[in-house]
Amino acid sequence: MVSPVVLLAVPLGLALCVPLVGMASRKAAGFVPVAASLFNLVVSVGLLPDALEEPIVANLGGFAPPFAITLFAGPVGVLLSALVALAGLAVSLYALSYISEGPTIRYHTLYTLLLVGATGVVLTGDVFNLFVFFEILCISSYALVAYVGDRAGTEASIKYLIQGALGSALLLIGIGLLYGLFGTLNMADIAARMGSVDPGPVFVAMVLIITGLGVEAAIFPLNAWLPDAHSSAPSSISAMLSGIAIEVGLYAVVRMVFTVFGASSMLMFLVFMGFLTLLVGELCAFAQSNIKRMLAYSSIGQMGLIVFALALATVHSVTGGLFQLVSHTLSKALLFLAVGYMVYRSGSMEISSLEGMGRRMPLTSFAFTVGAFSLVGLPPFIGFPSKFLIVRSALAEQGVLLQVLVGLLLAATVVEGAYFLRVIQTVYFKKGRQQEARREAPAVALFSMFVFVVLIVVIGVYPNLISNALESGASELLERADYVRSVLG
Amino acid sequence: MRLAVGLILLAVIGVGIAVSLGGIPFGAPKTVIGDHYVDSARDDTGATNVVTSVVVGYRAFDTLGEVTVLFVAALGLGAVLAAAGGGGGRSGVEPASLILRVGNAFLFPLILLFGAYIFSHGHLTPGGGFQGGAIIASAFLLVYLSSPGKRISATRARATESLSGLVFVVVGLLGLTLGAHNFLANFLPKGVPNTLFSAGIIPVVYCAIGLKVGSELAGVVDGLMEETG
Amino acid sequence: MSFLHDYVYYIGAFGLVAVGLLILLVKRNLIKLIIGLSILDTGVNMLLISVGYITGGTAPIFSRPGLSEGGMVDPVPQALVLTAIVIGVAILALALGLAVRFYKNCGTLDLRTAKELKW
Amino acid sequence: MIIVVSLLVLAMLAAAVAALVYRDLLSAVIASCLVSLLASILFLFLQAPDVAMAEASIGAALVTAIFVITIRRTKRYEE
Repeated sequence: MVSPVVLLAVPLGLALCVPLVGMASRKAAGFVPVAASLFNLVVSVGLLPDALEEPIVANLGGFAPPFAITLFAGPVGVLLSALVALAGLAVSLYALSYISEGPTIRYHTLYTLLLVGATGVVLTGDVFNLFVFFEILCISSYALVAYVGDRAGTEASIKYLIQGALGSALLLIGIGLLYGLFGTLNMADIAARMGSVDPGPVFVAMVLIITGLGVEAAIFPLNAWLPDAHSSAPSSISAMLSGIAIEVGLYAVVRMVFTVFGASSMLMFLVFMGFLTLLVGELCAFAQSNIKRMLAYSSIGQMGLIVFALALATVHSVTGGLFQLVSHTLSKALLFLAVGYMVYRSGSMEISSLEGMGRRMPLTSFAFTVGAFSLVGLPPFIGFPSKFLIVRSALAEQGVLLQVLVGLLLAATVVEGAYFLRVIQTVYFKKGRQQEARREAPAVALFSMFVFVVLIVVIGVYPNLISNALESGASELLERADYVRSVLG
Repeated sequence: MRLAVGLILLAVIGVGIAVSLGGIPFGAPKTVIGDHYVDSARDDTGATNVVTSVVVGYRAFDTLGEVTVLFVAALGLGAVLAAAGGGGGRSGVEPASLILRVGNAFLFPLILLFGAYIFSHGHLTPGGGFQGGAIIASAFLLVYLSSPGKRISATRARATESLSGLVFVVVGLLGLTLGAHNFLANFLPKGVPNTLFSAGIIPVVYCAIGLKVGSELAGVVDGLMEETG
Repeated sequence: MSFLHDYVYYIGAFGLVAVGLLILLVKRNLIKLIIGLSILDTGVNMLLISVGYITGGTAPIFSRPGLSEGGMVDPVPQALVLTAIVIGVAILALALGLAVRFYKNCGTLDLRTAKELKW
Repeated sequence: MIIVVSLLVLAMLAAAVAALVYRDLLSAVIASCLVSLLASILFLFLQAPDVAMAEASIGAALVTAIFVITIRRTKRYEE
């Protein structure tokens, strides 16, 4: 069994190699992220059976747990790192054809480092180490959003950077307070000492940390940057930001709330925040005429749904939330990839300019349709079992308020269906002004899209493929004592 | 309006932090972790500077992440500025005065030497890779000021960055395979404390960090000075 | 006097954080915002270091043979702050690069004129 | 001792406020450089020589330099 640290060290080493490879051949540089994510995918899947049995804990540097940085590869960590690697692999294949202009070597290096940052956040068991990897993730996102260098991209990146840096500063203050209060940075150690400290100051630290992480997780009202950043970035990066970055941010929030603070008092608040986020996201998405902005707002809505499900904090609802997270990653990444070439061919991001795409790019349009149906939650796609699980677990809870919330949640799904169907109608049933020749996306890009299509359909038909792993992930998130025991012994 | 909202927000954050700091008395010893590091750093890592032994020993993984952050920023800066179709020299350059040029020719090697001293003695005295790297970068800044047309070789700078980063990663992976079978484990002999060749991998790693930080910060200065418009 | 002794560093750190946040909240000039970020970072670093200080402690370096382990200040916040300083300068450098880019695109540093996106 | 520290903190906060109010960006940058410099002296008093060195060489010197370079390439006054 390999140590989980290779999931971080090897891609990082490969990322450092990209400039050297690029000196020899510009073209070869694009294959380095492919290799890095393929390696991570293989190793994560290889680690999964072990991690499901017993979380793998690696103490770096060979020191005892509270004194060394700990990597914690439990079910959630390994699953998410496999998800990051999978999405990273497909998107890096897509980028081989999509990213052909500009400083491509820098693009591929930054992209690989984004993967490293995301993997680091999901694997680490140390609060400050979380901050460091979080910064790698954020700073590479800031740079990649501005990659094209046009006006919109630069402004979106600045907006993202200012809000993100503010969030990081609050996060760092929170971490400093945690260290002052507990005298340790190891998550398990903090969790074990939680009872021995005055709860007032701890609450302040928790609020600061959740606010700081919440900026990246796009929890309402901290998500003002998201529609701009996700719509102005190159589509391959939008796919990664929507599919990976915000999910990883949310994971960090959940890990802090559940495992470190064990804060049951925050949960009802988070349920409401998630619900508000869902409502705001879906309604704003409905009002958009720009396809990428629409997808970005839809991401906000989906994040709200995931927060809602996770914050209910029962095994079923957390399983549903994790399932929805996987489903959103696959579907939204697919949508952004498909839209990337549609926008590239039509030359405009307005939904109306996609008329007749069903004939011009039938395969890409098909992929888009699958992603959209999955996101809305239609069977037989992956979105159906995940939404079904969430609704069922929420209805199992007592309380009229919750029932009302579930009703509104279903209404929001209808809104979601409405705006996606509008786009699909435009794509297939409206004739373009002029008949243009059929011109598909390049084969590599289509291949990466169909990787997602196949996964969406297969998991949609056989949800049991991952639901067992997700369920042990859910119990890992909810059982603080087990987490503490497996780290500190 | 904006000011009012800002002040209210500020007041809330202020009260929160003040309440929280009330639980952390200033100047009182509070942590076991810190005491443990102070007590056992010399035996564990062989470095006499405890901060260094934490930065490159106990929490070396953070440091690897941190140099990566700087690497990301330097790359991102290059990508952002190059996006408009790069290149071009620096416009509006005036030659610097004789004093600056002669003084720089004299000072440049000395500053480099000082930077190298700082990062190679990080395990013995205050200082280390970051400080030394910054000093090296400031030597290059001086070169830019004294002869504005001059450029460092981008290829060489990038190669230095990548190679020194790779040294760090490879040292870490060697620790995984040799010795303690742990990433970034100190597999070299720890030597006699308070001598230059002691503390195992720490001086090696700190030299790599120094070169990496130096070339990255110099690259940042270079990137910002370059006229692309 | 003892009030000063107990709180002067906290006040300094907190004051910097407050000024930095204020700049970020009320100013709309890009370079000014970045200056605000840098002051905010300095304040946070100051806060971390003050948390680790121990009254009468010495620097955590065994520079003389006779120095004892007792009475050294906590080295961990210092290590964290070293990391945080470098991360801060990384963000600043990227932000300044974006500012140059923004100026080239728009001819101004004022974010209020950024009409492309809604703020 | 405590008096000196208090005066330094006061000066540091004054410099930060100056960075807030100056319309001339170059002056504001110099004020923020002063903040870093005074902070690095305070770090020295807090028994953190490593951090003081890093703050002085990175925070005060290099950051100020890249700020000045950026201002030279953009605009000097806040409108």
